[in-house]
Order: sequence, then C-alpha cells, then structure tokens
Amino acid sequence: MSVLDVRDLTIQYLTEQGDALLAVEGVSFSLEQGRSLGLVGESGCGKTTVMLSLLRLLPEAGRITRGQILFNGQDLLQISEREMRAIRWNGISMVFQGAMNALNPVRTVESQIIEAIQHPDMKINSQQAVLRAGELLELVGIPAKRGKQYPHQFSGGMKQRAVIAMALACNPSVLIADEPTTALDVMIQAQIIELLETLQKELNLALVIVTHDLGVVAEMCDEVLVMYGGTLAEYANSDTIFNDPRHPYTQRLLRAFPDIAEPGSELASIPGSPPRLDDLPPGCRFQPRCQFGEEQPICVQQRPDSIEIAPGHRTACHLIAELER
Amino acid sequence: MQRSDYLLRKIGFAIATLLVVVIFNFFLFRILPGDPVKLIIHSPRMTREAQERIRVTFGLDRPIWLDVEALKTGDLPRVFDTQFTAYVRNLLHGDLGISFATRRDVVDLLRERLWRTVVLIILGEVLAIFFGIALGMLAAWRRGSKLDTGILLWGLFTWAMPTFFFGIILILLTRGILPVGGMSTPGLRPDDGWVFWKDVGRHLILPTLTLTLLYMSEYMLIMRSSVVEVLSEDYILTAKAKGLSTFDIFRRHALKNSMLPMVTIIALTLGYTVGGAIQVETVFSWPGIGRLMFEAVQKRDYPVLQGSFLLLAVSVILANLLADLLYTFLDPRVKPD
Amino acid sequence: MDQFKKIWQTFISKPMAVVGALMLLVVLIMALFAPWLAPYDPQEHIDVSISDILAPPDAEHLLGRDDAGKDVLSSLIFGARVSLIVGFVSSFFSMFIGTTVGLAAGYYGGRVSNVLMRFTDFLMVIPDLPLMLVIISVWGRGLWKIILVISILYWTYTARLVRSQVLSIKERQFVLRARALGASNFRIIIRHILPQVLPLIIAQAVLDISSSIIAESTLSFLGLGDPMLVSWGMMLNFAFERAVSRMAWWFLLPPGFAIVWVSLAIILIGNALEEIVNPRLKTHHLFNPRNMVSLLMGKPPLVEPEPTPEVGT
Amino acid sequence: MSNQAILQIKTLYKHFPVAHTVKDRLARRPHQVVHAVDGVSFDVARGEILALVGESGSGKTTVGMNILGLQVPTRGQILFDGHNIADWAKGRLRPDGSPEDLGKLSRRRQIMALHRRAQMVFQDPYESLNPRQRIFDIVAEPLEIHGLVSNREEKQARVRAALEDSGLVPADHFWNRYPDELSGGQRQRVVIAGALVLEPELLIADEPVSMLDVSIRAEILTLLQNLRLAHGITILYTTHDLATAGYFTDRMAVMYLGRIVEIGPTIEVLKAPCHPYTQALVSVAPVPNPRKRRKRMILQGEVPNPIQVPPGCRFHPRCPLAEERCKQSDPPFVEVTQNHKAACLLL
Repeated sequence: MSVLDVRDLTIQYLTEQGDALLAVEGVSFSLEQGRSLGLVGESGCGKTTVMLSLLRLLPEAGRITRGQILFNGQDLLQISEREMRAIRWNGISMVFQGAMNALNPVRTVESQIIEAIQHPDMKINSQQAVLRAGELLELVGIPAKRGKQYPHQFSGGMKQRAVIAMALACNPSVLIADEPTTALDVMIQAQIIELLETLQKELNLALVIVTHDLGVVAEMCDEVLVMYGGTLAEYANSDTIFNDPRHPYTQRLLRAFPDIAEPGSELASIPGSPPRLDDLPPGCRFQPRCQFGEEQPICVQQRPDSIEIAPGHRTACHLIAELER
Repeated sequence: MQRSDYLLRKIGFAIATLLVVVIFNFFLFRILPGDPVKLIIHSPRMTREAQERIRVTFGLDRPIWLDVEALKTGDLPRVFDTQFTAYVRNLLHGDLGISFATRRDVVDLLRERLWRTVVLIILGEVLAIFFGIALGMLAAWRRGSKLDTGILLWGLFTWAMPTFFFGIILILLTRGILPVGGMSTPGLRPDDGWVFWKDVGRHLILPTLTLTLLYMSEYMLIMRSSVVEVLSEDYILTAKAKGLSTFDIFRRHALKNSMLPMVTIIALTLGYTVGGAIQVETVFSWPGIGRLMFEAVQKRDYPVLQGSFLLLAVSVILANLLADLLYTFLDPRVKPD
Repeated sequence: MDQFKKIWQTFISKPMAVVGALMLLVVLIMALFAPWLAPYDPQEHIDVSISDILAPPDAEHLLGRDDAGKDVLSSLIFGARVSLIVGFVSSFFSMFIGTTVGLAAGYYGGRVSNVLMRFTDFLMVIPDLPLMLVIISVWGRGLWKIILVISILYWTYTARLVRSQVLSIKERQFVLRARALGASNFRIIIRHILPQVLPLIIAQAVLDISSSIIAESTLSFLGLGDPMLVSWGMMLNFAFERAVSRMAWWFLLPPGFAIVWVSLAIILIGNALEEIVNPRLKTHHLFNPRNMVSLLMGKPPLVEPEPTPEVGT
Repeated sequence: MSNQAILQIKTLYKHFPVAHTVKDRLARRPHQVVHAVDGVSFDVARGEILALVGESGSGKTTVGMNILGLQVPTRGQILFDGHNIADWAKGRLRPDGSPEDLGKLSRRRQIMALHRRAQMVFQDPYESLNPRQRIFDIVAEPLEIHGLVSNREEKQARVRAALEDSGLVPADHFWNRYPDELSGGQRQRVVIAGALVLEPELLIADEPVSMLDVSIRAEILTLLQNLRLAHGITILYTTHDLATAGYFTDRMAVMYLGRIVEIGPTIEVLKAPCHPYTQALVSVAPVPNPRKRRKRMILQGEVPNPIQVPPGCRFHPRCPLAEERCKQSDPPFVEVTQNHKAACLLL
C-alpha cells in the first residue's frame, strides 16, 4: 500500500477582493515507502502549494476545496487539528525552501532540533534528546558539538544539513523537501543531493522533492510529476519522463534545459510565459504556449482530464492520441 | 559583530554623549542672548553675599573658555583658569550651585527628589512594558479581530493625547475618590510607618496610571507589528510543521524574537518617558525632579534648571547604555569573543 | 504623477483616512476663517465683573468664559492657528533636515555617515522635553523659537528612516545599473533614490505634524508658550492653574480635546499613508487552522469547479 | 572573428578591507583583506563570448565590476581597447596617444566614455529596473545621461530600435508600461535593451538567466548570441552554471577563490577538463536524463574564506589528488593544447 496517496487535490486562494483563485486543480499521485517522487514545475505552477497542503500548512488565504490526502490510508483532511499535530514531523516532515529562514536566528541549532525530538508522541527525556540531536547532526555530517552554535555561525550548506537533520528528528516515513538545492553553490548542491540519496536508502524514506530543476529530478527521483499552471501535466517514472515524454509541455521543457553532456547543442525555449492565477485560460492551461493546440477548439474550450496512457503513466492532453500517431 | 567591540563602541558613544551634554549645559547658560548668569547677579532679590558667591563659583571674572592672554604671556597655569574649568571643577566636586528661589544647594534638592521620580518612572514603565507586550502579542495573534481593532484604536487615540491632558482628565474623573495631588496627605510623616506608605501608594495611583496607560500603547503597537512580522517568518512555519502548539510557538519562538526590537524601542523612548514624568509630576504635584523643573521654569531658577537637566540627561544616557548591554546578551548575533 | 494618483485612490478608499481628512478640514477652516467665525476678539480689552470670571456656558458664550472673563470659544478658534502653524512649519523643517541628513549619510556612507549618525544618535538620546524647557527658558519665549526648537529636535527619526531606506535602495540592482550607465550621483539620488523614499518621508512628515502640535501644547502648558498668542496649550495652562479647583470643565476640556482632535486627525491620515506606502501584508502562520479545511467539511466550495468533459482516447 | 583583443586583463587584484574592530586597533593587528580577485589575467577577443564560471565567492562578479570601473582595482591592469580602466577608475590621468585619446578627458568623462562602449546586464530582472519608471524612460535614460539625442523623434526611434532588437515587438506595446506589468523574461529583455541603446562594444552579462524559469532561459541566451551575430558585440558571461555556458559561449574560464584555474575553448573544457576543480564541477552538474547518471566527484567541505587563502595551490585542501608539493608551490599555467591552459602541478 502507498504511504502517501493524494487524490484529486484542488486548492483555492481567496484574494483580498474576495475572489477565489484556483491555484491547484485535480492533482493526484501516490508514493510508496522507500521511493522518491519529483514534483517539478516552473515558478507559480502550484508545486509549493501542493506540498504545504500535505501537512495542512497553507497560508491564511488558502482553501482545500476538493480531494483526499491519504497517509497510510487515513485522510488527513478529515482529522482534527490536534490529530494533525501528531502527524506533523512524526509521520510526514518537511525541509522548507531557504534553509536560512527555517531556523530561528536567536536560538541554538541544537535546541531547535531538540524541540522537534520532544514531540508529544516521542516520550523522550531531555538527556536522551540532547544525545539524539547530536546523533542526527553527525548523521548529516555536522560535528555534534557545533549544535551549540547559532544559525548565523553556519554556512548555507551547513544550515541546509541542519534543517535536514531536524526533519529526521522523529523518524518520519515521508520526507518532503522543497527546493533543497536552490540558492546553494554547485558543489554544495551535489553534497546535499548525495546526502539525501544516502539518507533515503538508509532510512527507507518516502521522499518528495519539490523543485524547478529538472537536473536534480533526473539525478535522484524514481517517479516524476510535472505540473503546469496548477494542474498535472504528466506523471510517470523518471525514465519515461526523460526519454519518452508525451505531454507537449514536458517535451518542450526538456528541450529548453541545457545538457552539460552535450555542450553546444541547440536549445529551444517555450515562447510566452506561464499563466497567471487570476488569468487562467478556460481550456487547457498550456494551450496558449502549445505548438499543437493553436487551432484546436477542444484545447481552447475544454480542460483536459489526466488519463492513463500506459500503466503508471498519466498525462493530461486532448491531443495525446493524435500526437502518438 | 564581536560583543566586546560592540560594547566598546557603545561605551565610547555614551562617554562622548556625556561630555557633549556637560559642555552644552555650560555654554547654553552663558552664550545664549541675555546671559542668564549676569542677569541673576543683578537680580535685586539676591543678597550681596549670594552675588559674591555666585561670582566666585562661576568664576565670572575669568574668560569663558581659554585664557588667551595667559597663553601669550606663557603663564601656563592660568591658561585653564577659566569659567569652563571652574564649572568642570565644581561639577566634579558635586557642586551644582545654589537655587535662587530656595537658596539651597541644588545637589541637595536633586538628591531629595530623585528617588521620587525614579519610583514613578520605574513603576509606570514596568507596568507599561508588561501590559504593552501582553496586549501587543494578543493583538498580533488575533489579527483582524475586534480585540485587535480595539487595541489599535486605543493606541491611535493615546498617541494623539498629550500626557498632561490625560492627567487632567483623570483628575476630573476621580475627584473625591483618589488623591489628585502631592505625595502624601499633609500631616503624615514617614515615622508613621505603614499608614504613611499606604497613603503614598494611594497618591501614586493616578500618576502611575497616566504613565502606564499612555506609554503602554506605544509598546503595544510596536510589539504587535513586531510579532506580526515574526509570525510571517519561515521558522514559525517550520515550528508549526514540527507539530508545536500555538502556545509553544509563541513561548519558544515569537516572544524572544519580537523582544529584540522592543529593547531598542524602550531604550529610545526613555527620554520621552522622562518628558512624560515631568508633565505627570506637574499635573499631580508629585514632588520629584519634573515638578522641580516646572517650578524652576516658573521662577527662572537657572541653577536648578541646569542641574535637573544634567541629571536627567545623564540618567537617560546611562539607562540607554544599560539597554545596549542587555541587547548584546539577548541577541546571539552579537557574538561573545 | 501616476504614483501619487494611485496613493490618493487607495487613500480615499480607507474610511479611517477619510475621517481623519474631514476632521483636519474642520480645523483648517477654523484657523483660516477665525476672525469671521469667532464671536469675540480674544485680543480685545474688556471690562469684567467678578461674576464674569469663569462663568459657565450660556447663550452668549457657548463655551463659557475664562479666568479673565473672555469668551472661551473665541480663544479656541484662534488657538487653531497657533497649533497648525507650529505643526506644519516645524514638521516641514524637520522633514527637510531629516531628509538631507538621511540621504547624505545613507548614500555617501563612510565618515560622512559616521559623523551625521552619531550626531543624530546624540539628539535621540537626550531627553527632548527637558532640553526644550531649558532652551526656551534661557532663550526666551516666542512662536518662532518654539518652532525652531521643535524642528531641530524632531528631525532625527526622519533621518534614521531615510538613511535605512537609502542604505537598502542603494544596494538594489537598478541603482547599480544606473551607475553602470554612467549616471552621476546627483542623478541617482534625484531620479532613483528619492522617488522611492519620498512617499515614506511624506507619511512620516504628516505624523510629525501631530508630534509637533503636542510638543507645542506641552511647552505652552508648562508656561513657555508665546505670551503674545493664545494657544490651546496656554489656555490649558491658565485653566489648570485656576479652573480645576472650581471644576470649570468648559474652560479645561475644550482646548484639550481640540489638541486631541487635530492630532488624531493627522495621525489617522499619516497612519493610512504609511500603511499605503509601506505595506507589511505578510502571511501570518498562526491563524485559526480550521479555516483551511472548513470548506471541505460540509460547506460548498466558493467556486464550483467546471464540469469535466469526457475525452475519448 | 578577429583576433584583436578588445579587453585585456593583466594580473588583476581586488582586495576588500575587513572591518577593523576597536580591539584590533588597540592590539595594533594588521588590517586583513578579502582576496576577492587575486591575480587574474585573460584576454577577450573582439566579437567573442567568454564564460567566466565559478561558485559564489570565486570573484567572477568582482571582475565584471572592475571592468566597468564600478570598483577600483587594487593592482593590475584592465585594458579596454588599449586604455587602462584601472587608471581611470583611480582618477589618475595619463594622456597618451592621439588627440581623441580617452586619456585626455577628465575622469568623469573617461568613465562616461567607457560606459558608452561597455555595458552590463544584471542577474535579477525583478530588481534591476526602477519600479517607478516606465519602460520608455528606462531605455531612454542612458541616451539622456550621455546626451546622445537632441530631439524627441530621434529618442523614440532609438528606443524603438533597442526594444525591438531585444525582442520586444512591437515596441509601443511595451514602452508605456511599468516593470511590474512585465514577466521576468520580458524584463530581462528591457535590461538588455537599456544596454543596447548605447550600441556598446562590450557587454558584461552577470548571471543573466539564473533567476529566470527554465522555459525562458534559452530565449535570453539565444538573444545574447544573436546580438553577437547582428552587432558583433563582445560578451563576458559570468555564471555558476556550466550547462548554460556550454550552450552558447566560445571560451570558458573557471575561477576558484579569486584565481582562474582553467581557461580554454568551451567544448574542450567541458569534454576534457584538466584541472581537478573543473573535473569535479563538470561531474556534479546535473544531467537531465536518468540514463546518463554519472559517478559524481564530490569535493568535501566548502570554499575556504577568502581572507586566509591557503598557501601553495589554493585548491589543495579540497583536492582529491593533492600531493605534498601542492601545499608548497603555487602552480603556474600549463598549456594543455593550443589555447587551453590550466594551473595544476599534476599536469
């Protein structure tokens, strides 16, 4: 059974004027223990919104209006806030984007890890907690004694490691990492990717990587969910996404991504820009930028449903059958 | 920044400020048109001995700043025998002159009254800080609620309210219920023990209430915006994701982080609080430094005015330094060595 | 300017701001048309009998008479002039000094900034009311002296605000870009930095008007007002000395509430301006968490999702 | 491509002083410096696109700032078309050569003359445009600063040409708008138009696509490439991203801790890197295909702080191949093939 099973998730944002913007619509995916999923898309495609909704941490204006989030079969949208608190960090934990801001600047790193360890469900005394915090820091490659320091005494890469250590405090079964490598230097990025890979194998984590960087996804994910304009564009295993993409957006996105293994090769960007939430096209959200959908009335008028074109390969495109031909 | 370096800078600044205040205090009473000291000497209310004593104390026969004549003749010891050095010498000996109005030593007057002002300010300030922080946090937590709006409105209203007028309103409202003037009921003396102190306490209520209610609102507004700011930080979201309860998030994260700007603000507004104390003491005839200054202004009692100003300025500068020291221990980003 | 048009539109959409503006308008009219509005001339010499002193309100004197037997309402109307002049003029001066110091310290940095900012800190540390008391009582009383003393003490906050803004704006890439294009310092300050800070400076200057008005009234209350003019603070000074014991509320309360009225008006305006030009609408992570899923639990979603059409494969 | 160098950097040093504390002053400790750029030399030929690659703190942006005279070099020479910018930036006048020589002008004029011919494109398109200016004013500002146009029509024509050259067609559709009405890619085009309007010979593009979405990166890079084709503009492209550099640059210089460690034709450097640092960088660059996953050569630790630079080869503390001699001697450049040099003792 999947540890995490998200079905038909739909999220709105209420604007100050009282309008409801459809930020995420009909996104579904599932993840098994020990596997990793990449949630990719450009800025504003709703990937962070999806991630925050998994722990019910949406900002004030966010509303989950439809769908289910099943964690070990239990729907997280139907439980009370108190029950939810028990699942946070214990069952599902997160590494937030921008590690520098995820640590409180006026408290020691260790105390912030301990705070997570002393989760009500963990029943651990303070001495054990200190030891455990030290272990966690060593696990991510930070000497335990540096836990007594404050975040500003850590470099960017070390903060990211500390945040990962903090996320592992309660032995979660699912770890969600939002842009874990963005804003880090190339070499530090590689260190963090390596670290996450090792941890995932050793701890048998179900890992969700939320990122805009296709390279990171190709490096470390088993499955990939490509999002566009708040909807699912394509969902398949990593090899299929990178070598046999079906959705026009995935195809063009891959062609726009430079490959260091083939320097000098042609790059083709996608003209136009992603749709704004307050100005969504009525039909397929990619239609205004799609080279196939220009004159297809169905693309302009109707939103495509995601359909399974092969076992485990879903995509949302009206023209998928024709494109195959 | 290193803690010792930060402290050295702050101490250096405090010393420089003190020096400037001392020099300013000297010149203000000499350079400005009308030369008050000379005016005083010709005051018909002064006895000849008092005039003579002032002349000697201020060294009025000497040049103001440097004795240029002595410098030219090479009479070095006399170069610094000026009004300014006389002033500094007197200051170092704790001599601030004598009051024109009461003919008492200004230092004695100040010593007698200082603690009364200190009690008033500390009491008012501590209560204002406590309630300001508590209400500010409450407003931030329940942003947009009726409570929040109420707190905001009260803040705006008291911001527009001159301290002395608020005191007057309280007097009009509580006439006959609470004592509205002085420090104790005439006739009672400290020897009466408990009864006397209880009476002083009753006299303290209105002045303290005025200071608290007015100064609380500023702390409240600042704390509110500071907490709102902190609550939008990512580490709060992280704390929430860790499964911490709202109470724990406030206690462990929001409070300390929003206290940092508060310490700075409290230090910066100390001078303002002293100004408030002058008004409150005037309105409620509380016999402290503020009331003393008010009376000195009325009677043009310059030595008292000069002495009180010096004392208040020095106290505020020192209190500020204290707040800076506190800050270095609260904020880990100012590193210990 | 589009920018100011936008600010104005947001401004008039805020009820508090409109209330403040209307309140200020009343005072402005009072001050401008004082000689026509006031029933009596407060400067006029009059003969009074004992019964006229602190006489309670009646049909002839709507707010009664003061301790000299004069009409309180007329003094109140003329007093608006003093408050507004002191408020606007000192706040203009302090805005000017503060902006200049802040721009210079922020943009040029280094030694210039050090000297200017230490001086600013110095003025901020010295308790201002005692300093004003000392200066005015030595220098002598007078409207312009009060205005000057207030302006040279009240620019410090503006200077700090401007400096901190300039420090961050100066690091922004569009300033670097202007430098890379070859723009002179003057051009960068006038074209690229000042327009960013100006709205904030104006909001701060508006708030300063109210601080200046309160400062003037406090000085007058403490007996250091201009002896040639009737200001609200001075009225309170007389009233406090003589009217409290007789509970002559008609002499005590109107000038006090007039001060509160005008400074509240200005604070409402300034506060709204500040909110507009310096929005701090960030997400707040500790709200009532039930909101997030409440719609799911039985209540209909706000927007009905479009029916999903069938698509043949 | 002509072989004449438009830009020659000769042993450029840029050191920033570290803040001196009161205690340091009392203890008479010497002033410490950040070695941001520490002896960099390279040439850029007219019409060439050179990539300056490095992690943050490698000094690549500082090099760009020094070339434009926005910072004053500590030591060394920057020759732009034969004129030493380092001297101008210091405000020292050195008249030499023909009467039109830039050296005859005052310092301000010299810097202006430089900025007419060399321009910069910045990293963050959301930050590099003044939010209170309209697009037209943004693009026209350089013309005003340099007094290049006399009337409105001429100004409009030049702004239009610059905007359309940058791919914002039709120009009048954009020029009355404010920056916040445009997308990131469009803003970056406006920044480029603002530089192009002066018809510069050299363009320094400082990480111009790192803040943009993947789908629009390529169009900005293609635009830069086309500028070279259409106007013969020389481009210095600084980046931390080897993959984008591989896409459109001719040569590549890899920087580490204020020094260039390897320089050569882009394709050669990426296909056959010589310096261990370049090898590591190439090996960790993510490849967008799970079938091509490679063995990553991960360097441990982080770039040391540029205040205390390691002795000998500055890369040795992190170099997986380091030997004893690497700790002692500073490696010279070794020519691997023609035009391809690397600074490593093990070569």
